[in-house]
Amino acid sequence: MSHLLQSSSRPDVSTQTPALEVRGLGKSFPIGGLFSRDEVRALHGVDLAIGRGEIVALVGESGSGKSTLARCVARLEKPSSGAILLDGVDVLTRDRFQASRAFRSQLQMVFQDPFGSLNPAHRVEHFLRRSLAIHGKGGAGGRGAELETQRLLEELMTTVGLQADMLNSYPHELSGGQRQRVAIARALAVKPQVILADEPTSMLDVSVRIGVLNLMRKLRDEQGISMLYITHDLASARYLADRTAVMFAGEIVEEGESLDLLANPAHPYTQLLVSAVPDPARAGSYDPVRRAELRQAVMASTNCAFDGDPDQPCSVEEPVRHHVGDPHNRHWVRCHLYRPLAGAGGHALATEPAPATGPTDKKASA
Amino acid sequence: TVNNSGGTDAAANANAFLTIPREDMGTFVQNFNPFAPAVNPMVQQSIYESLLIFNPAKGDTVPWLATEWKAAEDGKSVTFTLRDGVKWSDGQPLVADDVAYTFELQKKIKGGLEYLETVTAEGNTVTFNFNKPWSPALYEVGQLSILPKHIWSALADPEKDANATPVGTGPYTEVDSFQAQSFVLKKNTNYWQPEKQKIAGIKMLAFAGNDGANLAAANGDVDWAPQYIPNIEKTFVSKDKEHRQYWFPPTGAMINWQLNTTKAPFNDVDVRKALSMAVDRDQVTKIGMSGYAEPADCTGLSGNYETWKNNEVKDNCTWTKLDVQAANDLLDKAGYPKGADGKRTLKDGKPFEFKISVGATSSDWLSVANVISQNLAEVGVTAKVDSPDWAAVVAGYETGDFDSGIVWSANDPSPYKYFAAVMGTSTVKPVGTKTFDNYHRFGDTTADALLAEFAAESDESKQQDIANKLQEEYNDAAPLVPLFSGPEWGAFTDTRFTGWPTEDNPYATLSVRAPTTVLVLTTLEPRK
Amino acid sequence: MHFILRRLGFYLIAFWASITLNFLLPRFMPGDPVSRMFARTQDRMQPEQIEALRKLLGVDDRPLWEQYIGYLHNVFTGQMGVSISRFPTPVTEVISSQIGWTLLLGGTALVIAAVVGNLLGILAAWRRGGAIDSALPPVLVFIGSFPYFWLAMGALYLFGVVLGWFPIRHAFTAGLEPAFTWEFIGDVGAHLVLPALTIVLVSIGGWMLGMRNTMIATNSEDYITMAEAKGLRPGRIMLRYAARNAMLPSVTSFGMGLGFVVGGALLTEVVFAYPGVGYQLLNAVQGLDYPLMQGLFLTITAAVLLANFLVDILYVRLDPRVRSN
Amino acid sequence: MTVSQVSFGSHEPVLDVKNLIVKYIGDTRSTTAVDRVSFSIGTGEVFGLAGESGCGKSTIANSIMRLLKDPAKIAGGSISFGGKDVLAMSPEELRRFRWQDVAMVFQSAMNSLNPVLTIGEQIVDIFTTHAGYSRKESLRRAGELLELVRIDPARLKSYPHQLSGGMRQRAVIAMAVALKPSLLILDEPTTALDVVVQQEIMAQIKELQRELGFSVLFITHDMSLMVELSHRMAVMYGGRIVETAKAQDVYTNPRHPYTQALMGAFPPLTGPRVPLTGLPDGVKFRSIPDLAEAAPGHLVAPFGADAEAAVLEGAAR
Amino acid sequence: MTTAILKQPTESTEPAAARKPNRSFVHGLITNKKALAGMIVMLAFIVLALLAPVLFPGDPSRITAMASLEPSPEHWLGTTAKGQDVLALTVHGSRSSLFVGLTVGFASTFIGILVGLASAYFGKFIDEALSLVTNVFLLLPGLPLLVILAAFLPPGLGTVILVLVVTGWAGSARVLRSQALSIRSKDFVAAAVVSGERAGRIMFREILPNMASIVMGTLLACVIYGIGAQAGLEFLGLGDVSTVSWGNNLFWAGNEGALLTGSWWVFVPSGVCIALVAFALALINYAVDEVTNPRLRKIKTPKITERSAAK
Ligand SMILES: Nc1ncnc2c1ncn2[C@@H]1O[C@H](COP(=O)(O)OP(=O)(O)OP(=O)(O)O)[C@@H](O)[C@H]1O
Ligand SMILES: Nc1ncnc2c1ncn2[C@@H]1O[C@H](COP(=O)(O)OP(=O)(O)OP(=O)(O)O)[C@@H](O)[C@H]1O
Ligand SMILES: [Mg+2]
Ligand SMILES: [Mg+2]
Ligand code: NI
Repeated sequence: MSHLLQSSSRPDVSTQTPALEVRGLGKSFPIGGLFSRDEVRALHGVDLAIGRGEIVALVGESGSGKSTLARCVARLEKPSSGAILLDGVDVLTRDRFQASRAFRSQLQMVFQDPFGSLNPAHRVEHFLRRSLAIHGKGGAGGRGAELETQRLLEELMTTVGLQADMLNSYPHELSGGQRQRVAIARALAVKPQVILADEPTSMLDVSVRIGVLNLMRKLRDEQGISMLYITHDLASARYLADRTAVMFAGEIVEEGESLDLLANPAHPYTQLLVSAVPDPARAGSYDPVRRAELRQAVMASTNCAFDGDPDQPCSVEEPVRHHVGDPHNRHWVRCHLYRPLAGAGGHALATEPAPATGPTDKKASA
Repeated sequence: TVNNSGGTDAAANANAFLTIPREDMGTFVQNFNPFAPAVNPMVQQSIYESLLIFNPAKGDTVPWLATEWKAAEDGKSVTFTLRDGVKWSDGQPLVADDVAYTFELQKKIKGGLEYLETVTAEGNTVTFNFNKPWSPALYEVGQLSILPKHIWSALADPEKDANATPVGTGPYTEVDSFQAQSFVLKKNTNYWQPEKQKIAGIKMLAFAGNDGANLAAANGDVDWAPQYIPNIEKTFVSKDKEHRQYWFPPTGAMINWQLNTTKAPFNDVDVRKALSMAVDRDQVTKIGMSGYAEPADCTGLSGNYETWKNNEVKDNCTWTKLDVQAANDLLDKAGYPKGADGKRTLKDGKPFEFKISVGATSSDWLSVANVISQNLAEVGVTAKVDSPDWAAVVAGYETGDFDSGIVWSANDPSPYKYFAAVMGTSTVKPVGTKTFDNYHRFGDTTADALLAEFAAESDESKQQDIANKLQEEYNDAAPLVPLFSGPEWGAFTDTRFTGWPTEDNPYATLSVRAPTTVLVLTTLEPRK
Repeated sequence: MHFILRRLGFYLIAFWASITLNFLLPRFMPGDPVSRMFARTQDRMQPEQIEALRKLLGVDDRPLWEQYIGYLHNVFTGQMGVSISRFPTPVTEVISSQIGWTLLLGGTALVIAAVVGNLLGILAAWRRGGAIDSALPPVLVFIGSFPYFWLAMGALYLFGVVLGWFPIRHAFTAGLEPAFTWEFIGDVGAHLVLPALTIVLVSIGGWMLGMRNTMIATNSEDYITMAEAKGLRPGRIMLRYAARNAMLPSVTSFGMGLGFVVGGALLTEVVFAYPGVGYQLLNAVQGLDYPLMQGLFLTITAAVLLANFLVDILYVRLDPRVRSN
Repeated sequence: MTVSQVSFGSHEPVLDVKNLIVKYIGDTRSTTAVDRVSFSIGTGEVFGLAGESGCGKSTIANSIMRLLKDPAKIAGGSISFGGKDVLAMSPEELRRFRWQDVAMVFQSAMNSLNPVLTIGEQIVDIFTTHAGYSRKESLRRAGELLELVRIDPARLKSYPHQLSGGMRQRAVIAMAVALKPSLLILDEPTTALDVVVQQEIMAQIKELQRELGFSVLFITHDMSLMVELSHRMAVMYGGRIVETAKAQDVYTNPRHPYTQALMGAFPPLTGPRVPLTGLPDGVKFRSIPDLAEAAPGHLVAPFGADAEAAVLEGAAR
Repeated sequence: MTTAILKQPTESTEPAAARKPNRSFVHGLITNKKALAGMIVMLAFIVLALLAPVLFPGDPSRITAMASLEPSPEHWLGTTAKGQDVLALTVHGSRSSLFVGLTVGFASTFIGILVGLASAYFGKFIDEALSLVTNVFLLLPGLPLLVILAAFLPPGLGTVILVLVVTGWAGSARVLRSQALSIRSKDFVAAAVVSGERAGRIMFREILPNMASIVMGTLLACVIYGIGAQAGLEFLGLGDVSTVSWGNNLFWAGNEGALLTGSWWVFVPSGVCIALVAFALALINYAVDEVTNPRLRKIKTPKITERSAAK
């Protein structure tokens, strides 16, 4: 009954326009008052592409800018710079001030907290109905419309593995997993091409997490929906995503096929993350001493291994991507440098004052 | 509470201060300048004195700083002879020049007195020269507070000086223990009639309203209560029947309900008379004024002018007596028919409706307006009481932008000003232009002639004849609706001081703001 | 520091807004002080006299913007002009002669109400369902439902007039010389009892319930449980851990209250003839005494802003969290 | 209870919980949050308690320290600590018992520190109350404690919000070991933290435990973490313990379907990708019977034979 | 398809949980003793106010009897110094007082909702501007401003209401804003945005329903404020003296020296009515607090029911 999970059903992404592409996305939050010029740089030059029917996981420590990226792409925040291409169309220039309904019907989002993302004042039916109504995906109008809508509602419920009679329930009557399924159904109602899922399982009871992940996979497989799966759980990223991108202090530092990336992490930060995942199967394999060293390396490295190399135009100012291993895996790492970015992120790693200079772990550099 | 010691201890009484509340000043500031817009209490009563004092309660005139006066035959001047031996409280003698200077200052600072051409001081006489025959001048100049030239001429800005330690001729001039909530005036050691300074001094208490002052009076904390006290028999007198008394002589101004005669239907004398007949003045005075006021009659004159009244007019009065039937008939006749709903309509078919404007703070007059409104409902006329702030009300009156209102009137020893303001054309201004006395904008040429005659006449009995004719004219024209003579509030307790004016001994009224107050101050003596 | 600067900026804007309002309000009113005075004294005056009076009092006929610039200039140079109803006393003098009493009355009442109310609130929340918690709140809320002035009048009549326990007017017995003697202070105290008591009675319920509710919320915070787990003594937990945190909202209300002390006791002052600025304001309004009214409003606003600013600073001391952001 | 308990270290249990029942009394109805729960912890042993959110783990922890607040009530059972009956202690005894004998690290360090007191003051509070040290002495010791968890003692003067989440949690751990208690309760001490920091904290706790030799009651729902750290563990469901055994045994051979679902929720980081199934949404176990021994030292609540099939069926829908 | 130990929750629908959250709020209010008492008192006053023209037809300020009569079977609450029936005045007074209170309450709350929602939803510049205005209004000394405003505008209920709303809205706006802000940051608002809802709909259909209890609390507090402040203004003679209301009754009582003459029956009823209404509203308000925040509820002595929860 058990079988290996394949990602072969995917079309070849490299030849097609990606479903979602993010180019050089930057975002700064002003902090302080009306008259303050200070800002926090939460995202900096993020490039990411998600092919059709592809699931990309975005992992990284807390505060590294994962949610900010999702919110910018969902146009809940206004990016400071960069472009968002949905199906090859630059949506930021198309609808300058506000996201259009067309955009909304192409891209949907599922939030982290299933308890917070469903308005407790409405019934389940309301959420789905509104989604259908706003985007005109309900019945075609006229007398049959209501019946058609009803049918669509029930179909949606079945798709996400809920019973149709739950349409009449209030969110507080549902369990966390059921709620998250409703949230997914709501996103599905508009038949989007891309779904952004921001830690959709982290608030769920452990026992039902895997079910939601399986549902997401099923949607990808059956409906060809592309997904950005944001998580800090490397194991689940590996379980679900075709590709995984690692985010660190507002930048994507490494990206590649999930299995390959987690098996051969190139960036010291990725290595640090991987080593920190508790896994009884590797019990005893991790070594706190080694991890502390890694941390130091990440914190302290100030120069680039390729700096000055004429073939590799990589420097502190201009980090570039380096391929890792077999090019077929599309596994690349950005210059390993840890460069503290104007207050953004990095706090988790800055818990202890690090020595100003430390040994650079050459082995770990890309 | 310290003053509540009862009236047996003669020694204590001899040292006690005559305690008087001031109900409309929540706090005092040490400013005894008589030119101040809101003059401190007792400035014009016990610190500065005037040449003569008119006592409306008896209708007589008491010589004060002047011993006698004489009007010129042509009515164009009057000469006062100053009393000998009067000294200022700093020991300097009062001289004629002081009087002349006072008037100079008065004209400069406050204006007015436009008829007064020159004031000449000569020995101990002062002569006032007018630019026209002007008999009403006597009381106006006679009752002005006289100031010491040697003090005031030294001031750069006399109207802005606080005059914190005043120098006057009055009986109690020495300011003592001045605080925001009270102050004391002690004896003037140079007073010209020291035998009459029988009390140790005067203590004024500040109150933020009638309530507090009344409470003090009821509690026996004050000797003299010159403010309106509701249900005085019960709240004040009954607490100490032996010692407490009140006396409300109707010597205040006539309180009128004035109708804007530039507007229809108030330009119709029949309407004015009919409305007047619809008003139940007994109810008005009983409810609005707790029964302490005297209803008006057709002479339009208040109790202040009792001696001037034309008895013939008064006895044959019709339109100031309540007569609903007559009022209805008159309105019907004048062409203001009653509709099926019992409401009258105007000639242009609009409902007979108007506003009565009264300042919001004058609660007694508001009650009056409410009673009038109720009375008018009986004859099918709708009157709505409108009570914005006084400033807004007066602004409306001044520019003629109002329907009707309840207004005081001039109150002088002579009725000249009263009639001039009520029916003289000189005081009428077109709507939109400000007027300061004839708000109802009624002018009558017959009255004009009579008024001119009156002003030129200095003989009292001839003045009386003219006044009679003015009253007849008033009775015919009904320029406004007289309501009642304003009472002069006053109550006292004689536990500590005796010699108060009463109805039987009306040597003064019980007012503390009138010129007669000094008469009381110089009469009272501690109870022995 | 950043926080304080931000607040300072806000207070400056608020101050500007309120002085502008203060400037505009009186000028939208029909009539002028002279006609008002005239109506109150029920006097007949000659037109020339009225004009002279207008000139004397400086009733302004300049265009509004010119007046506004002059006004701003005066505000910032501290010139509030001369009171009209108390002509020629300068406004500053009128205010300064009375503000002390207002501060005494309002301050005493506020401090008593806040301190006692908060203490009761702390105790009630600490002993949920105890005597204080179940009996006091309804009673205090009921008393607090009465209008200030009604209670004041009732207390005045009952304790002052009928029972004669307390003086019924003024800040001290007329004739007593203000001095730092026990006699005078005692006298002032006796005069303070009734007016302060009515304010305390009306406001204490709000303090108590506010404190009680925040304290209950605080009591279920994790750090309280942690403090209990640490085996600390209950008194210490109550004061250092629970009350110390729960008092923060109260501090803000206290700042508001402190500011409003200057103008707030108006009704009480009127009833008890207490010589304070509240009554003065009413008087100024009724006498259309613009300079005094503006001076008072300015003083009150400045006091409110200053008090709030001081509380902000205090807040920074009390709550380390606001220091950093 | 007839079930024999295996404990590490000494055979004398530090903590012995028997048939504990805790109820939350509601307005209309009451919930039994902990239902006849029994376990014991030996000296120096790390005992893990796993289970989903709301299954009663914190309630047990709070009952041990008698910290339960109002609607909660211990309705039955006994808790004995080193032979003393915790439930019978007087308030003063209880006050001394707390922190000296049993200390606790709460679920969220963010909220378990008083925001208006410095870290130093909060540590000093412990010493002055329990050990009767002077302020100066207490401060010195507080500094030592911070060093123990690798925080600069200068941080004593910091307020909680000035520290990062990890530092705060470490400060709380420092506080917990201040009086060298014999039992340390860790109620999900790292859920609010980053994986990396989480690892460091756990490593630190291990180190301290090795050094000071206290027993640990470790509560989490992260099975991987638990299996790594604890000697023995119990899995709770709906207020009941459904399975208890040595941690490795549970990991390699989970018996109860719920335990299996829990294990399945953590995909491995190595090896091939295998489809996993969790517990289907809304599937609930009811009337869980008492434990029975399935293997030596491995106790499982009996469940229906076709349970697994039902679980899978639920997932397939 | 299920065994004894595995059950689908749909088979065991719990009746308690099937309730709509808002309805359980209302239910909580109805079953709360404080709220019940408050609502009964309020209802009584509202009925009284509505029935006033029936109970006491005609103008209540009509002079109907001798002045200052003590309470008697003819005049249950005696008469004023003018001879008006105090009971009629009190009953009619409730109309104006309740009307002003309710209008002020609704208007201030409405403005508060608009400002609070707009502030919270749009954020950024709009929020800064609106908060600034709100805070400035909050800092303006209320009563002095009331006094000044009331004196400057033409008298009448309209003015009183306007003045009270001007000085009263800011408090409610601040409370509502902070609540709206916390709801704004909830994910369901973001979810609504993502699903393409328009601003107005999000503000009023998504955010507002979740503020029901705080809106209600604000409303009640505003009504209390309105009634009390109206009475204070009128007592100072700054209201519309020609209307009949509790504040004006007290103004006249003071004017006619009701306490001085010992006519307590003129002074007491209106004051007690104000207090009762304010108390009733305060009770409801506290009940609202208790219902939404169960921690504030009175602690009952625990009674263990053997009906343990069906897990
Ligand atoms: N509205 C905001 N204003 C200011 N700073 C913000 C704002 N939102 C996010 N940030 C900052 O941006 C950075 C990235 O935050 P973000 O929420 O995207 O992180 P994350 O990777 O999603 O973290 P987590 O795993 O905890 O969800 C953080 O440093 C955060 O402080
Ligand atoms: N104050 C309370 N009133 C009523 N029921 C409560 C209360 N606190 C907890 N409960 C109930 O008790 C049960 C156990 O709660 P507990 O906090 O012990 O769970 P937990 O296992 O610690 O969960 P988590 O992993 O989320 O911390 C839950 O079902 C909860 O609903
Ligand atoms: Mg996030
Ligand atoms: Mg817990
Ligand atoms: Ni590089």
